Amino acid sequence: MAELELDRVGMSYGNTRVLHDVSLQVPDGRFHAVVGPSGSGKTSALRLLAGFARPDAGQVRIGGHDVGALPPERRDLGIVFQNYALFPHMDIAGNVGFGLRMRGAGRAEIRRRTGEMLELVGLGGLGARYPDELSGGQQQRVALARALVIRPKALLLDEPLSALDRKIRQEMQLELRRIQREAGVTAVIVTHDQEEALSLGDRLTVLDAGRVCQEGPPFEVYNHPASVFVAGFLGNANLFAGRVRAAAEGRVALKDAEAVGLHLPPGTAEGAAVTLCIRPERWRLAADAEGPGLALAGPIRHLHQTGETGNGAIDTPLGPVAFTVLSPALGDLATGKPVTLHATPRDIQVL
Amino acid sequence: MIRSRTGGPGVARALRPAEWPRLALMAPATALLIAMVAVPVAMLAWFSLLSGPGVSGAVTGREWAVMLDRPQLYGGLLLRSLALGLGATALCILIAWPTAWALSRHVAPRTRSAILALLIIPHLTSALLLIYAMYVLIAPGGPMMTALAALGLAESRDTILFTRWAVLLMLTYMYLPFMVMALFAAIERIEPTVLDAARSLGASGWARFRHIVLPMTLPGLMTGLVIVFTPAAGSFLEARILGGANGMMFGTLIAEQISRANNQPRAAAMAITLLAVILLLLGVFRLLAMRAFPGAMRRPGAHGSGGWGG
Amino acid sequence: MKAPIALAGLVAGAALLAAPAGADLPFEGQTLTVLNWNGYGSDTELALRGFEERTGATVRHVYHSGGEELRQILRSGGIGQIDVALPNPTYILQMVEEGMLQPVDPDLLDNMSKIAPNFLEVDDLYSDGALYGVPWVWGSTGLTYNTEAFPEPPTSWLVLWDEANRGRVAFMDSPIEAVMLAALHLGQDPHDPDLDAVRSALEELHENVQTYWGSSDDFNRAIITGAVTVGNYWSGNAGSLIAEGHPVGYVIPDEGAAGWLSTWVIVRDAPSSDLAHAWIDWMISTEFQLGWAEDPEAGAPAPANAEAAALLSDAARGRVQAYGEHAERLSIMQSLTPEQQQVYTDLLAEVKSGL
Amino acid sequence: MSGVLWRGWVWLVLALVYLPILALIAMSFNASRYGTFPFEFTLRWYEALAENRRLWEATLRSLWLSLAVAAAAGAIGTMAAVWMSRFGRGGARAMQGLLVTAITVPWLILAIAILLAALWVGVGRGLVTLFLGSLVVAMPYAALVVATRLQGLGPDAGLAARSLGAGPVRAFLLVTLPLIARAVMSGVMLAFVITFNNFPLHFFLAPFGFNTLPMEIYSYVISGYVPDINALSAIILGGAVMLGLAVMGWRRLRGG
Repeated sequence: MAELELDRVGMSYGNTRVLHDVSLQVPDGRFHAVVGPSGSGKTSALRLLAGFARPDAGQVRIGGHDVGALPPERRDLGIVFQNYALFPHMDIAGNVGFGLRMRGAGRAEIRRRTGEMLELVGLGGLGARYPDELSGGQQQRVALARALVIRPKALLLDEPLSALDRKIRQEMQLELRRIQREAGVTAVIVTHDQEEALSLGDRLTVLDAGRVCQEGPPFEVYNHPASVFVAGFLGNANLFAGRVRAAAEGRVALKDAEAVGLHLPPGTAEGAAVTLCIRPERWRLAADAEGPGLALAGPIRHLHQTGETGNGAIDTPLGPVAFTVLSPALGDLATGKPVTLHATPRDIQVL
Repeated sequence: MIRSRTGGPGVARALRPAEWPRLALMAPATALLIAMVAVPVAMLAWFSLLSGPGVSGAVTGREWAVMLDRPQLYGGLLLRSLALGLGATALCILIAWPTAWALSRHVAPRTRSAILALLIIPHLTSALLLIYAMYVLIAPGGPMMTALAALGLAESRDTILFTRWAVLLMLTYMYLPFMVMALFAAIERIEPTVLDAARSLGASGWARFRHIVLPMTLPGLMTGLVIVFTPAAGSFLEARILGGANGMMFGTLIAEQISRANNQPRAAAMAITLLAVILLLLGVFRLLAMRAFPGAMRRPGAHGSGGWGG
Repeated sequence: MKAPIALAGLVAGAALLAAPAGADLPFEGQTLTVLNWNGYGSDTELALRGFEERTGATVRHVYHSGGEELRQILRSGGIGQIDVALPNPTYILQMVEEGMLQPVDPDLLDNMSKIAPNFLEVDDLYSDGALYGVPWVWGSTGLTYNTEAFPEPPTSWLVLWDEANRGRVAFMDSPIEAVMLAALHLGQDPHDPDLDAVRSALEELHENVQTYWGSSDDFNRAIITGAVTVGNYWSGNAGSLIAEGHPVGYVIPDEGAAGWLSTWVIVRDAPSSDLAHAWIDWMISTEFQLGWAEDPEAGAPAPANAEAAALLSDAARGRVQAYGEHAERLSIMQSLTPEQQQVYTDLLAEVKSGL
Repeated sequence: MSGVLWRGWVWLVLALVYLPILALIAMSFNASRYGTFPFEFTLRWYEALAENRRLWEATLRSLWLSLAVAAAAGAIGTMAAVWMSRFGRGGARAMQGLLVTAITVPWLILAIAILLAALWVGVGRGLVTLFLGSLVVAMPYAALVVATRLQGLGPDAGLAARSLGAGPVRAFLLVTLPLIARAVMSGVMLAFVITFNNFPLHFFLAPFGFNTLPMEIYSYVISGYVPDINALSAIILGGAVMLGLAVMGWRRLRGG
């Protein structure tokens, strides 16, 4: 077990700079998620940690040691690849035991530890099967077991769940979390799926265009996005452009609407352009506007139920506005019916 | 409709009218293969027992007796043919493997397809032209010997033409592109992340080759073995033209039995011996491969569409 | 300037077109199939065009690479397809026995009278009194050497066995020639040698052999480039090399050498027997024999046509090596029984294999 | 850095493969008839070749034999492949086994087996024997190429056409055949090339007088030759490479 660290690293492929001054710190035993759209540099960051790529600038440290010169085969990291990268010509036991074999472990030890690990990932007794005889979820577990059995200093996961069905994916997220805790291993997951990042990571780093946009605990990042990009990328957000009217009172003017009273960040200048961000689930359905905050009224444009929650949107002078309510509340609503959405200052982020 | 022919209990059924067109699809190919391959090859065994000349003599088994009587000649020639075939195959693998690897991993796709095409095109014209080109190249006083002589490395009148080395060189040259193709196809199928995975698990360069790349290209290697070793061990032209006094091969003698000695039964006996030994060796290689890498030679896709892995 | 040339061309073209119609060509549109070595006289432009002009028939060639193969081609389907062939007379009797040949009618050959009488005395040409083979050309298989490597002409076949010439010998890939040469070398009857002795002599020789040549080209290339310095080779072809100015010499060694005759035969069921006779008559004509022998690059052997032989230029006479004193030391090849042939063939194959 | 070494190796191998071919082309312009030096430029052998009816006739003979065999191999092979992929079931595996076995037997041995069988039947050498022999060697390649493509295709498209009301024949002609047309073409080309190149079969099965190009070259090489064979070989090898490059260039132009 060790802590992982990227210290102000930069990296290029040819003339294309894919990482700028990226720093990342994963304390011992923690689960860290790196999230970003494709091309954001998240996979490059993982390849730097793994040793498949070298930084042009900055340092990569594992357990406090600079590992820049260490090839991947000597970094003692477990890696789970997006397509699992199982060895098709080896049975499951052979796949899982491979790392131990490379470390010169004895036959009996390999068998014992392989068996234990397969039990841990819930594949006991399938050791003699071949990868192409397993389902996607099972292959995923094999990949995980193979990476963990060598007791790596850290576990790196590259979009490990992207090839799975939605239902299995959710199941596997819980499994991943459980197994990581039980193994007590430091882990970094790279993903473009915000939900996955939010549910798995102890902490979260959002990358865009090779730069770190925001870093922090999932709750914090989700609720207090530092930029329009982060707000839009992590979950849904209604964004409204506005201008600060009375900084002392925290009033912001929106287009064609009344000024709204808000908690503005200290030091906001009078007349500055700001963006207000309101998550759909932060709206309350109200009969009429009351109290401070923002109220928007309009007819319901569309509605649909996704399970325990329902999503909808209303038409307002500011454009369509999305909201989310719990399913029971949907009973009172119908397309075309006018409603008012209300958000208190606490529900509104100023960017 | 298409699925109507589910086998049912094994009762002898009369062919329904709808099945005739289907049988008509496979009938020409089947008839051809049976009439022109299965039957003639099987009949070789019968012909080999007759007493020549021709194929209408009495059954005596004389030619087998003659061959067994001279194990030094027939066994020796057979061994030489196999050794030349195996040597050429080994050289092909040694040269083709890095070539296929480099093409797959270090050459841009466009250049790659051009190089592959350039490699194979001359070999699709006529084997005889290539043998002849090699003859011109290595002939005494020819371009290669003159160049070597100019460098002071040899005398221009010396040459490997008319030696076994010339035959080995030619066989290697003849089949190299086909081995490159077979190995390239196999190497292309190895996903780069599989090698990354092996690396991350601690496999060094050699270990990655030994445990991942080699077994994963094994099916391609076996294909290459069939398409190189079989014709190389069964060749006669290369030896006839380039081999000279010492290059005679088993195939050369088979051909001479027909074209010179008028001894068809002995040609049949020799042909069937060669075929049997080649098939036996291929079987042994396959067995060894399966022993060494049990998973590598599985038919792919036990859960999938099932394959006629080519 | 241009008009007259075009006109002349037109006239010439018209004449060409008119000629076949005007001339009364007896075999217009027919095809004759000839079985011969590649490049052995009958497929020269002279032979083909001359025959076409005379008969209107076109000629097709099938090639073989030795007497055994020639008969093999006839056995496996050549009969009925091939009209004429050119075997060594040693094969004729056996071919008659196998029913491969039909007699030649000498009355249909105008040029028969010009053939030197001694060639018509060869027994192997006749079966039951009927003529089967028509002598065409003759020659010897003597010792051919590189004059730079041998300033003094060697006089004995022993030179082939000399250890100094290891890897420098080109030996003919022909069972009967091999056996006869070894017998001459051993001082035995070339027509009935002790085969065990012959075998060990050839096995010993094998150590020195660089290549068993199968074609004149094999030999030419090898001796010109210096890859070999000595070997047994046909007189006519050796003569061509000498005439071209290559450092090559040709001798009939003291032990003697194999002499051979090439004879035309007509294959049984020849598609056109008359055309076949016409062909042979053309082949033995003075015009063709002289034309072939005078072509410096053709490598022609000595003509059997006495008139042609008498008309040869000195240069041509030197090329074809048709000297009287040579003939005296030649052992003309004789017929072999099928058993002998099988034994000879196996014997050489075994020697060649080096095992 | 190591990438440079790998690429260097590829170019080296390519150069070595072309060494004999370039030597042959160079020597086709050399005056010496025994391929010796000093080099003296001449076009004499090309002139001789232009007048060499035998070689041109043999080339034409080879071309039409190969074309006929390739067409038949394409048709029969495609039929077999379709049968294997749609109706074969257990039979498909047996058929595939037969096809692969036919490919595995060395040509020399197959040629001799066919010749002896033909002699035994009483047919012997002949155009029919040659045609059928060439066909049985070439057909499996065509069948396997098409079968591989059909396997990759799956039955969906054909079934979709059937569900839209096309009969089995129309479904095949209108939907499946266009989809596999390229594979069929590749199969036909492969069959052509294999037939053109199959010297052992020609040598033992062709009727006398029917000399294919490989047979002519063989007889030139074996029984004394004139260097115009250099010229012909240079034209064929050079032409094949040019043609290949032209096809690739055209594809590239069309593709991008």
